[in-house]
Amino acid sequence: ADKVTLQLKWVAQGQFAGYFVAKDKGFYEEEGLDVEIKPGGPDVAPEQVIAGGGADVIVTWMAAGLSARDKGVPLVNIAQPFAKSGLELICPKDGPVKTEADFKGHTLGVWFFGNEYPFYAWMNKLGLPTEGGPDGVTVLKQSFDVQPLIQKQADCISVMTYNEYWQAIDAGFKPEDLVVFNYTELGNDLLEDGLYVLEDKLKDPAFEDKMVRFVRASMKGWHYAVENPEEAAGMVLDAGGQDENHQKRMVGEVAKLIGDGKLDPALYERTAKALLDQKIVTKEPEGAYTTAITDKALK
Amino acid sequence: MQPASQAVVEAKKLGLTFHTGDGPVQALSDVDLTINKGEFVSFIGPSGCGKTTFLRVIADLEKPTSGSILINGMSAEQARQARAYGYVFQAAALYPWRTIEANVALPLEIMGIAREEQKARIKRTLDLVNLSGFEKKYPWQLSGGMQQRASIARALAFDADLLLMDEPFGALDEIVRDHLNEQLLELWKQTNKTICFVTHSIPEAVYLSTRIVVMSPRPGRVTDVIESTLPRDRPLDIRETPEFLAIAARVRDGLRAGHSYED
Amino acid sequence: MQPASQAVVEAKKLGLTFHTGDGPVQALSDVDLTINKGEFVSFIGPSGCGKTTFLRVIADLEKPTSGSILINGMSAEQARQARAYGYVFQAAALYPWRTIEANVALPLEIMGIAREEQKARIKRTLDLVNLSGFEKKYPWQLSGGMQQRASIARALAFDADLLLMDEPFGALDEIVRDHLNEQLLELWKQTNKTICFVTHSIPEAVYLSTRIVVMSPRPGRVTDVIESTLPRDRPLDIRETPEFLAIAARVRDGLRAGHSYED
Amino acid sequence: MSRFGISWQAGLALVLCAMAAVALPLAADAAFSAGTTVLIFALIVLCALASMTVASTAFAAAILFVGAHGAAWLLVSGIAGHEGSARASFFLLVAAAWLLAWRCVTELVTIRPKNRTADTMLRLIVPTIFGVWLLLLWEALVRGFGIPFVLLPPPSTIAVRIANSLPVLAADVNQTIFKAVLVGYVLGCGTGFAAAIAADRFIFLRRGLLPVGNMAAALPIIGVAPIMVMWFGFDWQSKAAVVVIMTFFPMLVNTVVGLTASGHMERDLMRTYASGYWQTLFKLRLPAAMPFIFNALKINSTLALIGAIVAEFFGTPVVGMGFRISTEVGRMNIDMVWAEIAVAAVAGSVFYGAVALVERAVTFWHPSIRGG
Amino acid sequence: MDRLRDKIIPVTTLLALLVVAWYAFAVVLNGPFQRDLDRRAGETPSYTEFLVKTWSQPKPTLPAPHQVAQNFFKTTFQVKPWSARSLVYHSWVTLSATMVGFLFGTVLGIVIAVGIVHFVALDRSLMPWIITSQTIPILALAPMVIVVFAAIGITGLFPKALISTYLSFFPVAVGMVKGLRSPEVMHLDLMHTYNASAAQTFWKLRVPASIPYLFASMKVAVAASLVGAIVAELPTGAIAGIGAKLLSGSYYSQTIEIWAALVAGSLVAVLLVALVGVAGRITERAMGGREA
Ligand SMILES: Nc1ncnc2c1ncn2[C@@H]1O[C@H](COP(=O)(O)OP(=O)(O)OP(=O)(O)O)[C@@H](O)[C@H]1O
Ligand SMILES: Nc1ncnc2c1ncn2[C@@H]1O[C@H](COP(=O)(O)OP(=O)(O)OP(=O)(O)O)[C@@H](O)[C@H]1O
Ligand SMILES: Cc1ncc(C[n+]2csc(CCO)c2C)c(N)n1
Ligand SMILES: [Mg+2]
Ligand SMILES: [Mg+2]
Repeated sequence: ADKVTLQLKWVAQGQFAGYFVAKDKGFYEEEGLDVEIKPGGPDVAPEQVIAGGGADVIVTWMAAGLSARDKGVPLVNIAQPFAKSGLELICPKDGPVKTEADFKGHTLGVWFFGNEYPFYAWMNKLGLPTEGGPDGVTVLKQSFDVQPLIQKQADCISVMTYNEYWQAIDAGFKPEDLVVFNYTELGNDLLEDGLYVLEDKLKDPAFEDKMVRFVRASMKGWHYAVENPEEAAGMVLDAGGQDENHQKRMVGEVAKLIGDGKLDPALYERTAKALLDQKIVTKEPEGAYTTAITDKALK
Repeated sequence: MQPASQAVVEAKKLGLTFHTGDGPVQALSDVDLTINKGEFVSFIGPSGCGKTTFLRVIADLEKPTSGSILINGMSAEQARQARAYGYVFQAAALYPWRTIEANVALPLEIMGIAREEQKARIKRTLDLVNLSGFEKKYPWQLSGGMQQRASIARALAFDADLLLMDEPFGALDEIVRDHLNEQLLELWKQTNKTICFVTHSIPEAVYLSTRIVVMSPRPGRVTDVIESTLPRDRPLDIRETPEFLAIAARVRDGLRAGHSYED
Repeated sequence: MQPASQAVVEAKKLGLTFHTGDGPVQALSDVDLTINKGEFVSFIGPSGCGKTTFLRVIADLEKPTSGSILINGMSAEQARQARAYGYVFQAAALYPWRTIEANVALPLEIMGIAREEQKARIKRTLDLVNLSGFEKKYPWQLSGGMQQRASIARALAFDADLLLMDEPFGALDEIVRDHLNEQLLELWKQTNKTICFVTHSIPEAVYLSTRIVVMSPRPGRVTDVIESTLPRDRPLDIRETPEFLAIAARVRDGLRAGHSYED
Repeated sequence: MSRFGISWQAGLALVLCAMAAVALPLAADAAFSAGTTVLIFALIVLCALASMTVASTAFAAAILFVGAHGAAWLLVSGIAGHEGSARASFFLLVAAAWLLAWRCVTELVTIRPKNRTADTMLRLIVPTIFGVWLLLLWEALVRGFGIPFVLLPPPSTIAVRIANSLPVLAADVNQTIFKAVLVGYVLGCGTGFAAAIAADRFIFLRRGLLPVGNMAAALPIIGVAPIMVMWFGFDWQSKAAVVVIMTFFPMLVNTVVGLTASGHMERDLMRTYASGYWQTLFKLRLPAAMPFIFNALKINSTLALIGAIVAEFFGTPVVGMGFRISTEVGRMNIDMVWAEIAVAAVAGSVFYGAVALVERAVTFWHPSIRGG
Repeated sequence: MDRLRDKIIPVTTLLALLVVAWYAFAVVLNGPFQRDLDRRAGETPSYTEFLVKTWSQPKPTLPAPHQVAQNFFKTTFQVKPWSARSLVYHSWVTLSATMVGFLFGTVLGIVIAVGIVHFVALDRSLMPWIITSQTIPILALAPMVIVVFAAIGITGLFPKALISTYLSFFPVAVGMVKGLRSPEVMHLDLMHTYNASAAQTFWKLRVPASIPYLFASMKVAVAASLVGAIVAELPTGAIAGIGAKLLSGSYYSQTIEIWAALVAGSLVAVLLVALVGVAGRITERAMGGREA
């Protein structure tokens, strides 16, 4: 079988259920692939791993992928399992922030490490400076959890619909206690989990073929996960995921974001433009995605 | 004052055994000795006979394993806490981070003596041991004899009624030694201190003491106590008198008896 | 062999100045001295006059700041590298983590002497200084005098032709001292070693030496060199002869001249 | 010192040069002109030969200095812009130049200048050469092998980044070092010291506190940091708290050991004065413990920096060295990451050096300072 | 029996005090959020009810000791020790990397110290860079190191041990440089008169004289090496080890699990430091040391 190494963006969790399902159910094997899934963690940059030769294909957010491409790692998007963004900003209802107009002068929790671009794009759109002060917002680099909300260190925090949102609920917030700003609903979403490979490797037909099979099996895994979230969560747990209830819920939520795997060029354009506007990338990215793989894989 | 009856050190059936890795060492056994106020007692004996150990017991640095010891009618510990004595160790034991001056000042600082008074005493005692000019030097910058003198100065600076001196003049040449012997006698006569003095020199013991305790090793014990018949006033040339030589001969005999290669 | 002309130590205009925080100290100045093979030279002088420093220069532990020194015709460093001498320090300098036995074994180990031979030598030298039975003790379990004897044993165990001894018998009583003096003389006569010997005892210096070097401090210098007219064979009672006393008197005069409180 | 000898470094450098000549060209593409190539060879060979025939050590060192660094400069600047094209010959020459620099340093340390300023200069120049070569080798290898800059950027781009980001770096240093590190270090060393004294004073505490102290020792920073953020907020106070925890234990252990370091006779002396606990402590046991205490202060000076930076990975305002490092890794600005690391390294070395200087002044009497 | 009086009673007393303080802290720290919760729920609990609530939140800011104890007990004794849910398993994973790293770190530290003490060139050129190396924030490097090793196929114990080594060699190097230079001048002079070789002086004098420094440094190093191993477990995907437990715990705000893992880590640390302490005492006794 052909070996493929997949580097995830984060630890083993429902967010990556499709890949674990494909491996567990033997979808990869059927395609003649031997796939190794490497979980990530805080401060593992998949872009760096692939540049160092530690992986054949990675899962990452498009903003991070394009910015890496701008820095000289020629990443190419070959598939986009997540059609929608799961990013939200939540604030307690009894706090000072109820609408976008209330942000001024308050503290907002944001994830960094390449996850901050959607937030800055949004603030850019609102014309709010992010250096603090009464006319801007104070940005707090948020930790892995919802503590800043509980501790009242921030007035609003970032959450994923499939993950931290539920932690807030677990912590005792009821949905009606929260004001939610959903990036997708506000039209601020940038593309999230996609599959990326190095451009020059893609020139090798054998590798391209391997990727076609990989994407095909992965999407099969995703569809299976969307239909059988409970079973998929079990596979995530087997792969090292923690907290059974939480994973089940996560797969269920993630299912709502999954598309057909093909990249929507319009969304791509919007993401690229937002990054250019903020000067996160210095030049218009070219050749940063290909539909060739998905075209062959998902006929 | 009743100088004859006031016991400063009273040892009764004193014994001390060290337990070492390869068996016990009887450093002192059955020592009975009373030292009265104003006496100058020398201890002499082959090396390893327990002289240092006896002084350390008086100073409450070592606990006897049998028998009892009283200092000024108190236990050794109480006496120590009352700062009843000054001790000159066999080695100089100066603190390397203090200058000579500061080393001499150490006991004075601890006893809370006023700074002015400290200065005066340091000057006086360093003069006495002929170390003026070396106040600002560190111990490792002095010769062996100078270090020993600094440690004597340190013990004298703090003016205790009982002086315990363990071979204080061992590393000094005859001339300095004679000089310091005279000084010490002078001090003793003027202040009526009680002095316990370990020495290896028979003439020194005879010249200085009112009583000479001869000890012998394995086990460490007192084999002879010799009362001096010399007057309190002793010019240096008393050492040539027949009386002096007679006492010295007796000490020498006692000492010889304690030596293993003599039996 | 030409014992008279074979210079073991040759110092020419030797000077040494220590630089300390509060100014330079001239420890040696203009020392001219030649010591021939088979001589027994004693150094005597007030404390701080540079005796130890001179021995340290011979041993290449201190570099002279002026003048020159040759040992066996070589530089001090080469002589040290040839292991030309054994050194007894003024303080015992025993390693606290080694037993007495192991301390004496130290130089033998370093010189790669066979284990059997080591054992024999340790036994012999510890017997010589009367420390048999204490082989397994650690230094801090010995009295001051015993430590000093252990350090003498250590220097004797390794059989160098030149012995540098810095007040080796300072902490020993008269009887042991006499005994060791005899032993040392015996050793010297039998082996034709050259011995440089620092002492504070005038009788000891006269009894042992073929030559006595009198030194004086500030700056440290040689003020007198006295040739002994005593025969090589010296029973202990030679110390009562007029010849002996005459030499001793001369040394005492030289010594007195170097003392500050005498001028 | 015997001169006119063949030093093995120079000899080996010549051998490497010969091998490099066989393995020409230097790079797969036209990175080096013929002239440059000849110049590099000439520099190495002539300087190696000259250094073996010159009489004075200082002169030989100077020649070697020029040869090694001239050649290295030409090599490194030649390969810039042609990353990944270097061939064996290139690396052989780098190695040869490095050997010359090594020889240069060995010559330099044997020089014993009489005047103080020359001595100080020399004491600075040796580690500098060593450091410069670390950077040169790094530059040559990264560029020579064409390692992607997002994995490891060459020092030159890091330097450029530092020069272009001074205000950001200054703000980060202010946040991390002047607030978190200094406060945490002082408090951590202080409490560690106080705990050691308490443990020394009360046997009960010694028996209880030391094991508990051991536990605190290994409270892993990533476990503690989020908790500290919860307790002390996300600003520098929580980072200082992490530094306190990290520096506490080394201080505790070293002080406890140091307090037993005074000699028996020295302590007996204090007993004869019936000196109280505190007097003995201040006049004897603390001075004797100083070498150990400084041991801890030195170890802690670097630990504090690591602690503060790492703690910033867990919630912080958007300033600080740790924040910048973790953020810029995510943005693939690895040169900025290394710029922060470089600044941290400089700050840490200065910190350590300051502590070492104080140590020399305080424990001047210790054999290790007096010259052992 | 003596041990009971000398060790166990003081330790338990102190721990008991700690636990009491811990409960108090739990109320203080969990209180505000509990009040928020009650307010949103419109409840007005009595004082004791409130206390009990702050001690039984599922994801408290500071878990109460009994919550941690329960979790610790469950994950230590009620699951098979080799299962991924067992703290024994995770502790062992971390412990093994720590020990390997500590061993290498100690050896490396000693080797560096020996070099620095014996070669002026090393003292002058290496020391500043060793110091610099320690100011590089390890967590910034750890992921890259792990990534680089993973890229060439080396995973598991070795890269983690490497990070441990990196953190632990420094205390040993600094302490041993001091220790190897600590022999008294006269003791060195003695060696000089024997014209002892550097190796002989080293083994017969410098090493014995440095022992107190060595063991003090090793205690610090073993703690540092544990921290290194745990830090190195973060970028490996939170699969095994105490670091992984901490990470996954903090990722899901499972404070109770974090604290249980912290307790496990602390126990490992106590064990290791105690081992070094015992080794130190044995060595001292073998060297004829006298009671302090
Ligand atoms: N390391 C040093 N630094 C500074 N001065 C020193 C040093 N060693 C010795 N001296 C000084 O040199 C002089 C000579 O010292 P030395 O030890 O040679 O005397 P000595 O004749 O052996 O005296 P003693 O009989 O007391 O041992 C003294 O004044 C001493 O203070
Ligand atoms: N701490 C100790 N542990 C074990 N044995 C000891 C200890 N201190 C002294 N001894 C032993 O006790 C005996 C008496 O020693 P002490 O020091 O009292 O002799 P001393 O009469 O002072 O001899 P010196 O004249 O040589 O100083 C010796 O045999 C010595 O070995
Ligand atoms: C340092 C850090 N970065 C990101 C997240 C949040 N997070 C978890 S999964 C995910 C989507 C990426 O696939 C994101 C943004 C965090 N908690 N901590
Ligand atoms: Mg004694
Ligand atoms: Mg001397």
